[in-house]
Formats: sequence, structure tokens, C-alpha cells
Amino acid sequence: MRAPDNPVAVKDGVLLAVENVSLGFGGVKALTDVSFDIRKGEIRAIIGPNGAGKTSMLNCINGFYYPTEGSITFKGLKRPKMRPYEAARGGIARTFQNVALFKSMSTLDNIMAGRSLKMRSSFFWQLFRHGPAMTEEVAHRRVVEEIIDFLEIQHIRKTPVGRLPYGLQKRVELGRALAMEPDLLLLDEPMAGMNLEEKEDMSRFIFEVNQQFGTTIALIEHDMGVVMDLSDRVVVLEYGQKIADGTPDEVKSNQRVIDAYLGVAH
Amino acid sequence: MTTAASLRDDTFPKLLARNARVRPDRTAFRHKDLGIWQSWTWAEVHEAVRAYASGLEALGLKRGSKIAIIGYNRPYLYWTMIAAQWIGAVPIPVYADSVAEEMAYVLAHAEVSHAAVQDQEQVDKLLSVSEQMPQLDRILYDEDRGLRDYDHSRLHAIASVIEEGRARLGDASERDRLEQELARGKGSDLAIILYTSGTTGRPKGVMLTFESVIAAAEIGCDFDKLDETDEIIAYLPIAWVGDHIFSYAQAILSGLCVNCPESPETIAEDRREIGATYVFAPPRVFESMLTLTMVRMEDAGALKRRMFRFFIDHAGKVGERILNRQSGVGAWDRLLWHVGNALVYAPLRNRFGMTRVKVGYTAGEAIGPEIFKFYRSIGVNLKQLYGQTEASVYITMQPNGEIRADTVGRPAPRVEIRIDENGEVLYRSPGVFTGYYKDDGKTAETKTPDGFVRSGDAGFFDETGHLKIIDRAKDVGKMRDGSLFPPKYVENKLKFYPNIKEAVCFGDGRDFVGCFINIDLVAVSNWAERNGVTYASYQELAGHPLVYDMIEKHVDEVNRSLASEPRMGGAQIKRFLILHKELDADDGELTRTQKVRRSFIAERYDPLIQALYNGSTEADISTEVTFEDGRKGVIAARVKVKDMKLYPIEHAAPLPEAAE
Amino acid sequence: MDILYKIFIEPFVFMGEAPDLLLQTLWEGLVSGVLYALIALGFVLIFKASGVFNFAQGIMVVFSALILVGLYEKGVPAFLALLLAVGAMLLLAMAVERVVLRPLVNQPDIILFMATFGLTYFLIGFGELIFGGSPKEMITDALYLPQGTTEVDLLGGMVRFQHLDIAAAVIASIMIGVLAVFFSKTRIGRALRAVADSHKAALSVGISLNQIWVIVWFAAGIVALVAGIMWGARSGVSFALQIIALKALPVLILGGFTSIPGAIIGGLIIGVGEKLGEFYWGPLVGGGIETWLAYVIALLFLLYRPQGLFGEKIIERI
Amino acid sequence: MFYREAGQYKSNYKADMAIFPLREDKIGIGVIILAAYSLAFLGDSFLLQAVMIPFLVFSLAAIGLNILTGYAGLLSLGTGAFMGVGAYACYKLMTAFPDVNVIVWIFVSGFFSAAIGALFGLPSLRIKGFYLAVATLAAQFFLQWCFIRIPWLVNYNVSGALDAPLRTLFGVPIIGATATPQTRYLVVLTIVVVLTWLASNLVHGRIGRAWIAIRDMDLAAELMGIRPLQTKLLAFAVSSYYCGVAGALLVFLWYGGAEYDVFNINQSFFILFMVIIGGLGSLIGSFFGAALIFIMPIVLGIVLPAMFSPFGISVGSDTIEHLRFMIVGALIIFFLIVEPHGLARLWQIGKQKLLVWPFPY
Amino acid sequence: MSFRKLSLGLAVATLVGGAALPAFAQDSVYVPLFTYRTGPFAGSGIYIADGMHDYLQMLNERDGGIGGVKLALEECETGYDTKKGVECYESVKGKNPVVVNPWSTGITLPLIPRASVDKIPILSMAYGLSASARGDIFPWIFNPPATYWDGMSMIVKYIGEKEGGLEKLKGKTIGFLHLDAAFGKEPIPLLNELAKTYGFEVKLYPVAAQDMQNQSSQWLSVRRDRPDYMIMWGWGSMNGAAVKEAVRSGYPMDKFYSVWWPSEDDARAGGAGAKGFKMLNWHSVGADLPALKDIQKHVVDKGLSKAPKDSVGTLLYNRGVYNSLLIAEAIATAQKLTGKKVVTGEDVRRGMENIKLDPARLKELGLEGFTGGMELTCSDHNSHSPAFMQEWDGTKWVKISEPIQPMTEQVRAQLDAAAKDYAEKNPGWPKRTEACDKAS
Repeated sequence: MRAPDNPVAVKDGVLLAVENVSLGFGGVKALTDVSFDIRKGEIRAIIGPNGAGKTSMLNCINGFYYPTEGSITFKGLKRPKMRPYEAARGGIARTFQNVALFKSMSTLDNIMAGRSLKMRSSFFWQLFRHGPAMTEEVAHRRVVEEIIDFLEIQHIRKTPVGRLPYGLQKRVELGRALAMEPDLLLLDEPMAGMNLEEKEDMSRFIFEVNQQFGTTIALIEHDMGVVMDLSDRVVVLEYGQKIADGTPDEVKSNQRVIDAYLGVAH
Repeated sequence: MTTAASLRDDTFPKLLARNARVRPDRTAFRHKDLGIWQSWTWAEVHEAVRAYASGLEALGLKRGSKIAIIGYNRPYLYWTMIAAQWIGAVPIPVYADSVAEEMAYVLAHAEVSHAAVQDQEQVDKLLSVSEQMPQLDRILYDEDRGLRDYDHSRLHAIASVIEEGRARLGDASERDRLEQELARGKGSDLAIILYTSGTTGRPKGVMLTFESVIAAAEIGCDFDKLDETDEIIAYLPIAWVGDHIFSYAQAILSGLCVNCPESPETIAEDRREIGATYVFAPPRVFESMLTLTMVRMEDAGALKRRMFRFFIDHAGKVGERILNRQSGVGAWDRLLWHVGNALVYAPLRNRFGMTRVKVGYTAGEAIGPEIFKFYRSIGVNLKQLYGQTEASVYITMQPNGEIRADTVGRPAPRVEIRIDENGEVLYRSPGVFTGYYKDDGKTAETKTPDGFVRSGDAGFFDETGHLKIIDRAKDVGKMRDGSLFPPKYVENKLKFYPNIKEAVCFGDGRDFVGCFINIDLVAVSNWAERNGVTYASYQELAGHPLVYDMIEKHVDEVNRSLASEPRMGGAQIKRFLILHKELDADDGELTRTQKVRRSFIAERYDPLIQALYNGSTEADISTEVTFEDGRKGVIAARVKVKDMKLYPIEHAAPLPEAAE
Repeated sequence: MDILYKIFIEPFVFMGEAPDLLLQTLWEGLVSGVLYALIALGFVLIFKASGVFNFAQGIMVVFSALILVGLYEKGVPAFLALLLAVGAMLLLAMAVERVVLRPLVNQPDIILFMATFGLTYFLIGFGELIFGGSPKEMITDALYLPQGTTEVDLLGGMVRFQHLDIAAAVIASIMIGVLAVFFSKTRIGRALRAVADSHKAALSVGISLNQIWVIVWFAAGIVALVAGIMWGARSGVSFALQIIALKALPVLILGGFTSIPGAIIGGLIIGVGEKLGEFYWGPLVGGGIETWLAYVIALLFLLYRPQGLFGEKIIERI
Repeated sequence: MFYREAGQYKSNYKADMAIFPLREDKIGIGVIILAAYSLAFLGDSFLLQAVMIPFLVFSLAAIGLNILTGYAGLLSLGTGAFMGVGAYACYKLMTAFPDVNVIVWIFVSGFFSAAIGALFGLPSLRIKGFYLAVATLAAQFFLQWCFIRIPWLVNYNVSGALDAPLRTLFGVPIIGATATPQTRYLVVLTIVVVLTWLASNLVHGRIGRAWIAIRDMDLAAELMGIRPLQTKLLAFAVSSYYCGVAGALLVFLWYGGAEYDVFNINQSFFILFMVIIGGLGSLIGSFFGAALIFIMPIVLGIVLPAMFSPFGISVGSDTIEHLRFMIVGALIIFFLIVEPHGLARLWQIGKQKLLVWPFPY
Repeated sequence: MSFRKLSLGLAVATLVGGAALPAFAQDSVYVPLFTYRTGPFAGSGIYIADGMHDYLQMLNERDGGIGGVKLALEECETGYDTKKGVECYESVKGKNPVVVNPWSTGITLPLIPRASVDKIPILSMAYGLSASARGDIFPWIFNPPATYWDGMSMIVKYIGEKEGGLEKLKGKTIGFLHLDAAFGKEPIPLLNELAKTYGFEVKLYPVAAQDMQNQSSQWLSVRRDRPDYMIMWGWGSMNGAAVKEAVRSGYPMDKFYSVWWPSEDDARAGGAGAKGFKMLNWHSVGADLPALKDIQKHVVDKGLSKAPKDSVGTLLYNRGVYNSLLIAEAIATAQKLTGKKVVTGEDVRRGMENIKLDPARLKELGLEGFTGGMELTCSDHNSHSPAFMQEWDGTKWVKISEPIQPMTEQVRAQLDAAAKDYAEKNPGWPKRTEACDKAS
């Protein structure tokens, strides 16, 4: 895997800026006037109680929802309305709260599907599964194998993901996102429902992804320990509004955050 | 062919060069990596190894210095051995699963200056004990993952070392120099030091010369006619002599292809994919494969189960004779066997990954006769051999047509054997070691002045001239009434039952034999399921009265069999108990090669031993255990003790005299 | 230009010129619409409560009507035959629940859809085996269905109102009213509504899912019987009639698969729309556009509102 | 049981990604194809003309629908019409350009149905599931209406039907009355084999993955950079291509002339049956489905009278037909209950069983 | 369900089926009857099937077959479905059928090119491809006794006569309610031609197959256009539904004409209001003729027929009888021509070409007055026989006219154009090589 190149943002520069974003579903406001930024190369955590609008935020970032107000600037480009596949093209990948794998495909094919964007061989050669199509397939298979190796999921390479335990599915999903070689990786509760050992593995992978490939990561997570360990900066949402933003330590000592978290049992 | 060639090519690097000449395009190594079998031909290996040797030199590895090799079976690690040998350094393979402390001892003892390791895990281990090994200068690694941010001043990727070497080899003079280095090596040089785990005490470094390793490898190659078309799967620890001989020495000698599995979890699958022609596995592998087979077949439909039973039984009747090409098998039986072959045996062999097996070996421990016969009856040419690190493996082997489950065969070619008065087996062969590294005392203890080596095992030749090993010589004890007590022999008999995973017997200097038994979780839980036994934990299952009843039956059968054998009748088991936890290498109860550490166990479970011999029907025990993640905890249990009925002794014949 | 005139002006001019015909067309459309709605209603009932897209609704219409007529032909009094036909639909509902739905519970929608195809085939074969393939006349008189025609002098022309059509509209309205009351006022009805929302909720009402299936299929069977009588009275009872069930499909997508009012309104829109279309615009292309006009109307509508007229808005979550 | 996968290792990705990585499967496919070809010389004309040719034609159509419904998850009830487009296009082409070999036109005609299919696939971006299915009915009825209403399509034939003028390949008649069942069969078989091979290539590559991704989890697929509209339209186009070619084969190599009615809604349902019973998302399933749905009634038509005759009961052809309907209906339900994933799943399980034989799992 | 069991079952089934294929003795003539007792058109199909079967069965019972050779009868159910029809054809082909009557235009079309190859004559009685009336081009296809063009010309002629002469049709409007399929559309060119000639206007009301029972739109349009006459080309349940709708919408029934396919049931569907509905026919209705009585006696009463007792003599039953009469005549003629008893398809083709039904022969057959004379020749495979008009009196059909001669010229023109067209569109259509038995 190559480290993603990034023509616009400079090091430590802002990769993604969320400015005054609001989102409403016919009367219900999911997000209200939220602003924050994600800098290149950092691990940015978005935390908050259930229903705080965290997933909606991610959905806005990768174009699944359009903010009703405000703007999102990615790599220095403001995008008013961007379809999810355009976001993907732009270099945003993500995983989902409830694993959204392609259930009938094998681990290998799932991650291969993550390479879709990079595959360009023509329909004609696809028909014959020969020439450029095969060359391309093999080349991407190599990359995918490296991801498989990286995530230590060799033994489930050809298993249909539907049959995998939850923890492994999450890992495959991360692999699929990695296959896109994203500049920005959005992780929606990557450790939900995992046991201690699986969480440790996942934390390690996230950390290594960030370290080894320099991928910028934005993650939503409930496990405070993980968040505090892993992230460089944390933004805290509550009822769709930002209540705190800063380093883990800063956030930890923020009174509003403490109130919000004490108010909600976890 | 090999003999003639070896006159000239007396070291492995030279043999490698010969392979690159003679069979440059045949595949030498395969490694399942990134989903496929990455392959290297002999020519490629030769080129890489030469570059590697040059690179190693650049890193300061000199003639006579030692390089530790730690990790699972990986081409790079095998190449490290040849590359080191190329420039006259001595490779020292170390068990990859040893804890850091054990490694530190070996590396310090061997005065290792370099270490080639597999991955971050091993690097971390070495770094954690680096202050105990001041001579360790450089660490080379195969897989770079996680090592990116490490201080690379003393850390090198093997690939980059090879690249470095390649660059150096661009220079013609360097090439010549390396050729000279190659030529400087000679057969009598120290080729390798293999540290034996040993059941007691610190590991000892067995020094083997090229001559002895090559000689031993030749014995095997000639015996089974191995050649370059053969395939072996390298999955046993590289520090173990068996792997060194089979996957290294014989591979290079005969040019066969070594296949390295992807990871320990995928061995079964990888083995099947490769379909090795030359297989080696310790008895427990065969045992667990058979157990799994039987367990799985229990879930098959009634018709299929009956068919399976029928044909397996039929194979039991005639299969071995057909394999041995013996006459006297009727046409009908033969036909039936072939039908069975199509329906059961061949598919089974296929599932085991043994379709192409030319010869398979099991050694290290006694194999259950039933298991042994099973594999042979379905057409797998399984053989036993008896060997030791000190002999470069081969001591006795089973020639075709003389394969029996209860003996380890005749002396291997070029091996002499004698049995001394206390029953210990002594051997002499071209493969024997030169001595223990930095331990002349031990060397003198083991090697007789006339070059025979004390095996430490007690055994005897039976009337057909086959050697029978009963136990470690020093373990064969005497009971208070003077009758012989070979604990291992008894234990093995117990362990042949799939439900019994491990047994530890006591009796030396005692009135009767008592025994700890470990149930096999897979087999017994399956049995439990079928018999409606419910349980919540291993402990509960182990203590279940029905389980006790079942094990009691096994023990009873063992007693009956012991009673019928010469000199063994006194070793019948009078009392036994089922241990509440599995014996575990992490708790020190087993060695890394999964052998029982009897005295340690005796100490640790003293209250249970008390109970065995003081007549009480149950005993309390609490033991500290180490969990998989390294945490420690305490398990406490109350264990029941059972009394057995003893059989009258049938034979009182003396031990037959040693034959040669 | 000419073509534009023909499409956009002429039909309306004609409507204005002959308002009696327009009225007649609307009436015919309404009557067909009511009858489409009756069939669509059967679909909706089943889809709402069990998520099954019941392709067999069409054959159920034929089957129930055949039982009625067949029994009558064997000499059973008409109203007893009617009762027996209702009973047969109950048996059918129970059989379907036991043989088809129960073993296929939790299967994907398309599998259940296919199973109702199988059911359709089975019922076709079974029905023909018992009643033979020849068409039968609906026993309109025996059931005291009105038959005459009233011609009303309206808007400068005679507009004809078939008594049967009036009866059909009335009976359909009564059916819908009864169903509405049933759903909102009775315990079982509430359970049915609950099951549409969540299967657990239904259990809490104390009715098992299996019973609910039987009930909805039975209800759909009765609706089918009514539809069968009405359609049969109009055009005879034959197996060709089951094709008409296809007409209910655009009604469904227009009204939404789960909405009873949707089925009614959708039925009326489709009925009126296709009659108007065929009558005023059909001649432009040689007629016969009725076969696809309904679908195209529905399709265009769907593009605007993918969940149908009364369907719940789909908010996609991830 | 027959598998000896031990020793069949893959040392490059190409081999590992082969559609049939195991030697035994390759041999099996080879044997099947060989058997299929040798049938041309062994089978009688009834078997070829009334069983094998239609079976292959329907298999091809089922593959087409399977690509759409099974792989891309888009339910369509317009298959019959798309087949019709292919047939009418082929007719126009081969009568307008009689000098070009008809085989070319058979393949080209698929492009017309592909275009029409893609056009009617446009709503699929907004409409899903049964709503889409009903929407495709619009295509079915509209196109069928066009077939009747546009006499140009049949070259103003008085009969309003398609006829099959004589066409040859290497001088041997393949279309028209004088084409023997053998030649027809061989042509159909070859076309089906080639197109199946191409389909198999497609579904195993990037495009197939995109389809399955859209089917399994369309939102995730979109967030993966897979463009839903293109992917779905491609599925419609490819699917319709297959259906179109199947339609052309159906009219010219099987019937040898047909009315518009051949492409009615029942044809669409018929193909859908095959796909569902055969197994969604499986090419081999399309063959199984076609075999079961098409051949089973034929077998029943032969078997049922035979079953009654020993008892001296003479049953009319109509009764047989009714029973046939009942049995087919019951069997559809039965198969759905036994294996909702279709015969392909049974096949897969069977293969898996053979692979792990003698073990049960 | 395991796969092995399944395939085993299928194999056994095929085996049993194969073994049980009826083996027809060498001394019989195999006559397959394609019938459609199921499906949407079963309403007409059942009567026809019974009529066809019973007449031939009667010959077997009464006379021991034809010319002493038993007829081996076998029904094949088509369900009026082209697919099944073609399947039926393939399944009977191997058993040496002497004639095939597909009973569906859709099935006929694919069989036309095959007939000459398989040497099986096709009898598509007054349906199928009209151009096949040209025996010189379609030696193997027969479609007596009249084409749809003949039928249309007869209806128009009749209407014209009612009006007091064809020229009186000027300015009138004739509505044409037809099944929206090749069958229904076939007469349109002729109708247009006649409209041009006689100055009347034509309004088309197509009815789609799936909307046969839902004709309210068409009849609304009829109300709008108020055509002076309605002519119907319908099939199956379309006829009944049309009669109903006509009654519903108050169309004067005495101005409602149909080609020869409606049945009593269809007319009855309109109830009392259907009185006055007229249709063409070319054979009598009723069971009074000796041959029909024989059917009653030898077949129906013996329980050898599936037909209910009262169906003998109904319109479509007799239509079936007529069909079988042609088959029987063809076989008999073939026997006479060849001198063989067991004739083949090729012989029967010759027989067909030499059928001559005149009153004397009909009397001989016990069917005096059943139908008008009819004669097929080498070049004329249709005979373009006249038909008469009959009217529904509320309970039964009543013959109300003498045989009407078709407008031969106009029909001939259509026919020649169609035949030419067919030949043009099918280059390489084989030239007739079959010899003619008599000059024509």
C-alpha cells in the first residue's frame, strides 16, 4: 500500500473542515451549527451520547446526507452536494456502525470490491477475463493480499463474510475501507460489540494504519479508554451540537462533557 | 547419485550451488504468502543466498561466529542458515515459542552475535532481554510489519540485507571472494548447533558437522529414494533436528521442494494444498487427525457411517497386506479394498493431504498401534523411526515390508547399535554429533570412548531383530517389589485411547502404580454430547462420574494388556485420577515439544500423589495457572481417585538379550 | 404541430363537446377502478400483515368465484353456496399458512413471492381439474344482484348506469367500510395493524403470528370472492380472469403496498386514468394502449414518489 | 469423493482466481460440454428439438435475468419483452442485410435489447424491490404492444408474425425449415456455451463484484465508489443482451417463426421461475432452473399417463395438463421450502459434500 | 432432498415414460389431435376437442376406422400456448402422424416451414396463415374451407345486401372489434380495401389478449363513434365478454356481426339482450344428422367421450366434427389414390388435395346438409367456400341466410399479395416439387 498523496493540504494542514453544519429531517434537527476540522494525519475522535448526531455527521461528510446548512470543505474544496461515490473518489472511506459488508461475498471479494475505484479495465476485457482485466485483477489482488496480511485474516480469506463472527467482520470491513487507500478514513464505532482482545487488536490496527500509511482517521467510539488512548483530538457532540473540542485531556476535564456523560449511562 | 556428488560437495552451500547447476529451474522453496504459493527455483535461491551471505558479511558475520535463527518455517530463515554456512558462520536455530528468558540463555550460551528472526514479536523478545546477551550485535527480520518505527541502527530487514549483498556482488572481486569463502568450507566443519530442549535442566547445544548431517541426510534419502520430485511441508520447529534433516539437509541434498505454510492456523489446509510426498509428523498429529475423523464421522448419516465402518474394518483386515504387496489376499478382498479405496480410503487420504505421500514418518514418541495400522491400512505408507538429535536423527528405521506398530525397526544403514547391561541403547553412526557446545563433561558422559552414544533410552531387540523402546533409561524405575516400572510405556498405552490426552504414571520405589490422566477435550466432549452428559467446564467434565467410568474401562484394558506382556505385569495401574486441568507447556508441565515433565508434575500435584498412595477417595488441589494472555490465576478442585482390579501376571520371561 | 394539437387540444375539445361521454367515461373508469381496487385490496391485506406479495390473489378471485358457481351448478342454493365458498377460502387460508407460509417464515420476500406463484399454478391446475376449463356464467340472478340499466338524460346525452356497476361500487364501499371498522375497532384488527409494525407487538395482543396469517389470508379470500362475483358478473367466470390481477399491480404501486386507502384511491386513479387515456388518446396510436397505460402512469408517478401515494416515506439509514 | 484437491496448489494469482480452480471441476465441465456436443449425434430429433434447444435457450434467458435479479438484485418482470426486442431486432437485421451472416446478427440483436433494457432500467435508481418489478411490467406491456402495433417490425408481414427465412452458416442451413435439429442444436449450444463463458467472466470480475455489492448493500457499495446508476444500468443492459439473444434463438432456431404472443408476460414469469428455482446469483443455477421448469413438465407429460395406464385408467390430456400444473406448482413450493436458495445451492452443497467426503462437513 | 435421489428419480421417470410411450400398431393410422382444454381459451377448445375426437372415435367404433384401418387417436394438450404446441408437434413427429391440426395460429406459424421437411401435412382449418391457401407455394398446408378474408368479404357483402346493395354502404361506419393479434388484424387490409371501394368508414377497436374480459374502453369508444355495424374477430372469452359489453352499452345487437368463432355460450353470456347477434358459419348446428347420431350412440353413450351429452351438436362441437370430417376424408381419399390401407403423411397430403365434398358424398357419410360443397385442389388449399349467416334467437343459433359467396376477386388479390410477400421474405422457400394428382 502506498501512502496517499495529497496535493492540496500541507502537513498538519486541515484536510477536512466542517463549518456551521446543520442537518434536519423534516422538523427533527440531527445537527445544529457544528464546526470542527480534521487535520491531515491525525486521529480525530467524535464522541457523544447516543443520538448525539455522530453518525449523521459522518453521513454528511461522505455525502450520504446533504447538510441543510453550512458547508464541508475537503482538501480545500468546498462541496455543496456530493454523492457518496464522489466522496469515495475524493478519498473518503468509511466503515459502519452495523457492519455493512457484502454478505454473500468472501472476505477476499469484499476487500476487492473496495478496490473498485482503482480498477479501470474495459468492459471488453472484463468479458474475456484476460489481458488488461486479468493483469489488473492480479495487481489488485496483491494489494488486497497485503491488507489481508496486515489485518491477519489469512485464514478467512475465502470464507463468505456472512459466516464470520462479528469481530472478524469488523476487521474485514476495515480492510475494505483500507483497500480504497483513502486520505480520510471514517470509522463508525469500530469496536462496538467486541471483546477485550478484539478491541485491543482493532486499536492496534487503527493505530498502525495511521502510523504506517499516514491515513487521517475520524472515528466514533463509545469506549472512552480507546478514544483517549488512540486519538489526537476529540470533538464532543450532544443533541446535535458541539459541546467540546480539543485534546483528550482537555476534553476529559471539560465540565459539559462530564455532565453529558454522567447524564447518560453507558 | 547423491553419494558420488557429496564427495565433492561436502557442505550445504556447495550442495546448493550444485542444485543451482544441476536443476536450476526446479522449485526449491515455496511459501504460502499473500494467498498464493510464492516459489523460488534453485537458481533463484542460490543467487539470493549468495547475495545474502555477502550482505551478512557486510553486517559483520564472520567465519566461526554464530547466528541465531528464530521463527516459524520461512524460506528466509532457511536461507539464513545456508548463507551463514556459506561464509563459515554457525547457524543456531531456536524454538520460536520459547519465552524471552529461554532464548536469552541459548543466545548467550552460544555467544550469538547475530540473530535472524521472523517478525516483530521475536524482535521484541530479543530486545527485552538484550542486556543478557551483550554479544548480540545485529538483529535481522523477515516481516517488517510494526517495525517501521524501531531504531534501525542494529535492526535490518533480511530483504534489504540481500539487496545490499546484491549490490556488493556487483563487484566481480566480491563474487570471487565469496566463491573462495564457499570453497573454504569443508565437511568436517561445524555445520550447526541444535539446542535440545531436554526434559530436565538447561538446553544443551548439540554440535553437528556437515559430514554428519549430510551423512544422516543421505541415509534417509537413500533409504526412501527421495529425489527432486518430492515435496515436503516444513512446519515443525526449525530448531528441532527432524526439521533440520528433512526440510533442510535432505531438501538440499536431494533437491526436493520445501513448502512453508502460511501460518500455524492454516497448516492443515496448506498441507492439503501442497499434497506433500514426504511427510513427517509426531504421533499426536496422526492421532488427532484420526480422532477428528472418527468424531466427524459420528455426525455422518447412518448409511455413510455404516459404509465407512465397513470399509475401514475391511482395510483393517487386508489393507496393510495390500500396501506391503504381500500375497495371500483373495481377489474378492482385493476388489473390495479397491472399492473402499474409491469410496473411503482415497478421499480420506485426500482430506488428510496425503494423496501423494510416498513415505510418511512418525517418531519422537510411540504411536498407538491402532492409529499406525489405520493409516497404513488406508494406503498411507507410514513408518516409524527412532532417532535423536545427537545422531542427526537416524538410529533405527523400518524397511519396506517389515513395518510394525510396536517396534521402531532395524538399525538404519551405517548405524551400529548395542544394548548395555542396564538395557540402555547405544549407537554409533556417521551422523553422530561431535559434542555438546561448551560442555565437555556432558559430552564425555554421553559419548563412549569407542564412539558410541548413549541414547538414554531403554530398549531391547525382539526376536525379529527389531528394536523396541520402552522408556527413558533413567525413567525406568523399580517398584518396591522389584518389578520393572517403565512409566512412559504404560502412559503410551493409555494415550492410545483417543479419550486420553495425557497420562502421568508413578510407581518408582512404590508399592503399586498410580496414574494421573488428562482427558482429551475434543474426543470426550463429543462423547459427552452423544451420551447426554452435560457439563459447564473442563473441570466439571473431567470430574464427571460417567467420564470416570469410561476412563476406568480404558485403564482396565491397559492393565490386561500389561499383564500379558513380558516383565510388564507388575506395572499395572492400581489407582488413577483424572486431572482437573489440562497439562500445559505454559505452566511448565510439558516441555515445548509437548513432553511430560514428570518430576515437575509430581511436585506441583503433590497432594494428589498423596491421595493416590494413602488410599483416600478424593483430594483437594489448587494450582496456579497461566492464561493465554499471560495473566495468572489459581484453579482449585476436588479430584476423585479410583481403584482398579489387577490381572494375574501371565509372563515371567526374562528380557531377551540384545541382538545386533 | 398537428400532432401536438391532437395530443393536447383535441381530446379536451371533445370532452367539452360531449360532456355526456366524458361523464360516461369517468363512470366506467370509476367502476373499473373500484373493481381494480377490490383486487388490490386483497394484495394489500396480505402484504401489510405478512410482507408477502401475493401473486395468487388473481387466481383466488377466479377460484372463489368458481367454487360459488360450481356449487350452484351442482344444485346447492345460491346463498349456501356463497357460505360454502367463504368456508373454502378459510380452508385455503389455513392450508396456505400451514403448507406455504409456516415453512417459509423468515425467507426473503422474493422467495415468498415465488411461493405464491407456485400456489397460483397449483390452484389453476386444481381449479381446472375440479371445475373444468370452460367459462361459467356468474349466478347474478340467484344472488339477487341487480341487472338492468338506467339511462339518465344528462349533459345533452344519455348516460347509462348499469345497476350491476352501481351495486359493485356500493358493495365495494361496504367492504372497505367493514374492513376499516374491522381494523380499527376489533381486537384482531388492531393485532393485524400491530403486526404490520412489529411482530412482537402482535404477540403482545395475544394472537399468534400464524393465526394472523390465517386471518389475513381469509380476509383476502373474502375480498377475492367479492371481486370474483363482481368481475364474473361483468365478464364471466373463467381462468382468463386471473390475468386481470395484473391490473391491480399498478394500482398497488400507485397506492403503496401497505395502504388500504391507497389501494382504493390508486384503483380509482388507474381506472379513470386508463379509460380516459384509451378513450381520448388511444385512437392516436391505434388504440389498445390500456394494457400499458396504467403501468406507465404508475411508473411516472413512482419516479416522483418512490414509496407510492400512501406508502411510508423511506428514510435510508446506515 | 471424486475430488483430489491435495496437491493442487496455486503459485500465482491467476491460477488462484480461476473460475474453476480445481482440476476435477475443470474435467467435469469439460465432460459436460463434451457430452452436450456429443448429444447432437446421439439424441433423436425430439430430444434435440423439443428438449435440448429450448432448454438451452431458456437457460440463456435465465442467465440474463439472473444477472439482473440474482447478481444485481433488481427484480424484473420484463424478461419476455426484452427477449422479444432481440428477436424482432434480429429479424429486422437479417432481412435488411441478408448477406451478413445471421450469427453476426444474432449477437448484434442483443445490443438492441441491451439498449432498450438500459432505458427501462433507468427508474431502478429510484425504485427498488417489488416497486421496480411492477415498473418493469410497464416495459413488458409497452414493448409487447409495440410488437403488435408496429408492422414495420415484421416487415409488414400479413400474418403479423416473425418467420424464419433460410439462412446458412458455411453453406449449412441453420435457420429455416431445412435446418436440421442437429445443426440448430449445435449452433444454439455453441452460442450458449460462449455466452455463458463470457457471463461467468463478467460476474467473477470487477463488474460482477460491483453488482453483488449493489445487491448486498447498495449504500455501502456507493460509499465504496461504485456508481449505482452505471452499475444498475449495466446490469440491465447485459441482462437484456442475454435475453435478447435468447429471444432471437427462441424464434429463429427453435420455433422457426412466432407471433408476438411468445413474448408475453407468462414468458417473463416462466424465466423468473427458472432463476428463482435454479438459484439467484448462480449461472449454473440458471441451467438447473431451466431444466427443472422446462423439462419437468415434459417429463411429467410423459410420466403421468404412464403412471395411470397400468391401472387401466385412461386420463385425458387435459387432466394430465391439470395435474401437471398442480405438480409444478406444488414442486415450486416444495423446492422453495427445501432450499430457498435454489437448486444451485443444492448443487453447491453436493459439491461441498463430495469435496469433504467421506466427512459430513 | 439430495441431488442423487432427485436425479435418480428423474432417470427412472424418463425410463418409465419412455417405455410407456404408446406403441402404435403397424396396421393403424396415427392421428394426433392438438387440443386446448385448458388455459384462457379452453371455453372454445373443449367443444372443438370433443367434436374432433368423437367423430374419429365414432369411425373407429362404427366402421373399424377408415377403409378398415383403425385410427390411433392421441390428444396433445397445447393450452393454446405456442411453446406447448411446438412441444406437442415434436413429440408426435416421431410417431408418423398423417396430419397435424394445430388449432392455434400461433402454433401453426412455426410449423409451416417444418411441414414440408417432416412430410406432415398441416390442417389449419380456417385459421393460420391465410396465404397458405396457395397450394402451389404451400403444398403441405391446408386451411379450408375459407380464409378470414373470405369471411370478412362475406360479412360485408351480407351487410351490403341488408342495406340494399353494397353501394349503399357509402357513408356508413363499420366498427371492427378484434383481438389485438395477428389473427384479429389479418382482415384489416381487406376491410380497408372494401371501405375504399364502397365508401364506408372503418373504425378499429383492438382488444389486447390480457384485456379480453375488460372491454369497457372499447365499448365506450363504440358509443362515441356510433358505428352503423360492428364486426367482431374474437377468440375465446373475448367473444362472450364482447357480447356482454355490447348488451351493457346498448349497442343494437342485430348490427353486431362476428366471424365464425363464437359459441352458444358466448352468445348466451349476453342474456336476453344478445338476441339478434349474428355470425358466419359454414356447417349446421344440431345433432340430427345420422353421423352425429352415430356419435351419440357409439361414442358418447358408451362413455368414450369426455363431452357432456348435450354438447353434441353445439356449434363448436360440430366445428370439431367438421375438422375431423376433413381428416377422415383426406385419409379415405389417400387410401383410394394410393391403394394402400395404412397411409402416410405424404399420402394424406395427396388425399387432402383431392378432397371433394359434394352433397352426394355428404349423404354417404351421413352428413347430408351438414355443410355446403367443398373441393380442394392442388393449387387451392382453401376452396374459399361460401358460408351462411346465423342469428342468435336468445337460446340457439338460427340459420338466416343462404350461403354467401366470398368476394373472390378481392380475396384473391389479398392472397396473391400475401403469398408473394411470403415468398419474397423467405428467399430460398422451396419450390413445390410434389406432383399434382389432377390438373388444376
